[in-house]
Amino acid sequence: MHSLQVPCTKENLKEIRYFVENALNRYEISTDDIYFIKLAIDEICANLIIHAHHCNHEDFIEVKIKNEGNTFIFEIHDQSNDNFNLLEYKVPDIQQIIANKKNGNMGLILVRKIMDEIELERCEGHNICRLYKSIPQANS
Amino acid sequence: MHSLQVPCTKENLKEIRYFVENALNRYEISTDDIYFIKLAIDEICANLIIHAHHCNHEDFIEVKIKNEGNTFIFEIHDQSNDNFNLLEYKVPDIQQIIANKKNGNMGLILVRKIMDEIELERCEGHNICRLYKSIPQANS
Amino acid sequence: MELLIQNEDKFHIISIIGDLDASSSVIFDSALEEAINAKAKNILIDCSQLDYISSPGIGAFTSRLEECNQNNIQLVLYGMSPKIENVFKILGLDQLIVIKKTKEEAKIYANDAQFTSPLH
Amino acid sequence: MELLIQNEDKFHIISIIGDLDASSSVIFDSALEEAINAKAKNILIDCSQLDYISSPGIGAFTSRLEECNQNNIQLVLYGMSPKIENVFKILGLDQLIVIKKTKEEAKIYANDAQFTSPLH
Ligand SMILES: Nc1ncnc2c1ncn2[C@@H]1O[C@H](COP(=O)(O)OP(=O)(O)O)[C@@H](O)[C@H]1O
Ligand SMILES: Nc1ncnc2c1ncn2[C@@H]1O[C@H](COP(=O)(O)OP(=O)(O)O)[C@@H](O)[C@H]1O
Repeated sequence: MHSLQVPCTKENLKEIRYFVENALNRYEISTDDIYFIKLAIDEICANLIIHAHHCNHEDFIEVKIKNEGNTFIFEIHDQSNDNFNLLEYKVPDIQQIIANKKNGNMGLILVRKIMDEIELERCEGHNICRLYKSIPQANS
Repeated sequence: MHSLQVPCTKENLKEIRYFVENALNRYEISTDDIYFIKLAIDEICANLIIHAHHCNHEDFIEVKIKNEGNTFIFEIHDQSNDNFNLLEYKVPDIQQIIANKKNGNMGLILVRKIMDEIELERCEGHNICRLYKSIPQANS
Repeated sequence: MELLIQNEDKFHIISIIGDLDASSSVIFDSALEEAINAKAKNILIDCSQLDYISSPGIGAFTSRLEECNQNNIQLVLYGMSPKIENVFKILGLDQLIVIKKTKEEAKIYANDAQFTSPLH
Repeated sequence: MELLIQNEDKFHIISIIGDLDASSSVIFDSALEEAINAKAKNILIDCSQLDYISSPGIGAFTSRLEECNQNNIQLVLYGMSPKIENVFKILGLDQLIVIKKTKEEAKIYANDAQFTSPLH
């Protein structure tokens, strides 16, 4: 299992992406798939850093990467108390976002389109967001 | 605390260096100091990966970075059973290494020169190599 | 990320170098806002050195689409890699944002569009 | 890491691009061995694009110093950044390995050394 823990600052998103890319590089995953996976994890982490931790560098976020056969499991761990429910959140449509003229609301659309499954686990102030992606041709 | 866990392969050394650099970048540490610290950690990790884990990608190595004031503590965790004792090891001198004509034996010379202190901890198959470096001007 | 801002004739060109993510998009966002406020009529975004884009980077464009359309400002992106174009595509934005292959094509498009009355 | 190998007159030049670490030093090591086996008399190592070096990279040089000296092979490193030169310095290797600022200086040194009888 690969794992990375960094403080909740936006500057660490690049490090998270580098970590994900490096972890996936030794599998036979197309660079297009790697790009999309990096993107989905970046979006989830950016949301946690910004909305749940308000960029507090004393808080931490951890990304773990596991694989079971050709299914990759990406876990994002954090310890915030906010009760945003990613699974119940209804993503807006793109025309609505444009009419709205605000920069936002596209991250979770991307996550939903990229990942096969999203799972949330909460346990005593410890939150896990689990993303599943199956890559048929991936071989270590 | 920053931490990174990767499989024991030499290809992951670059990721470890990137991680260390990113973790130190937000402090006021000169790029020269960052280079040397990256180097010392790289040398310890390379030794563990090569000599203790024989590049077995099913084994893992973890790097943790903490700081207490201006002292940085770098912990390298692994789970090998080899009984090499870094602290008792006497480094050879450079003339001897050159006469020897083999590529090796310079890593630990560098670690000793760069780091202020080295500490080993072993506990039920879990090893920690702790490196201390104090950087007077470092401020977060 | 770094930005390179140049004016070629009537074209205001912003080149994005590196990664446009939640951390760097703030700077890009203001550069784009500034160009619009300065009444640039043809804003070309050079994406040939853009390595990565995530939603706040894309949002910088979508949040200003209406304003650009209303003020007859031509906002044209060019030179992006297929990977990055894919991100616009899965959001369906390739139909709403003008994306061209080369700087030349971008300039020709902006020129033509400027002189045909906009539909909006 | 990438290697670029070029011959300029009697100079065999190996340019190292990127990081020379425990992972990549194996390839560099064989490139250096090959140059020696091919009886190159002036081996210049272009370090101007070398971003990082750790002990196995340095060991590629030290392990062949004796052989080079005995066979009157001039091994000259040039163009390295101060950071990388520091690594050679803290090992005391700046006294034992020839390090020059520019390719020109490296060539002049190799040329002169080739025609003065070596001390070893
Ligand atoms: N982890 C989170 N904690 C609290 N709120 C969140 C979280 N993730 C998302 N949100 C809310 O959901 C909205 C949509 O998220 P997203 O689609 O990623 O767009 P963006 O974050 O760019 O606005 C956010 O604006 C925010 O209000
Ligand atoms: N973690 C380790 N486990 C077993 N042996 C080790 C370990 N670290 C170092 N050694 C031994 O100490 C020697 C010196 O290490 P070092 O100075 O780093 O040079 P190198 O590893 O390049 O030979 C190694 O060659 C190896 O025999």
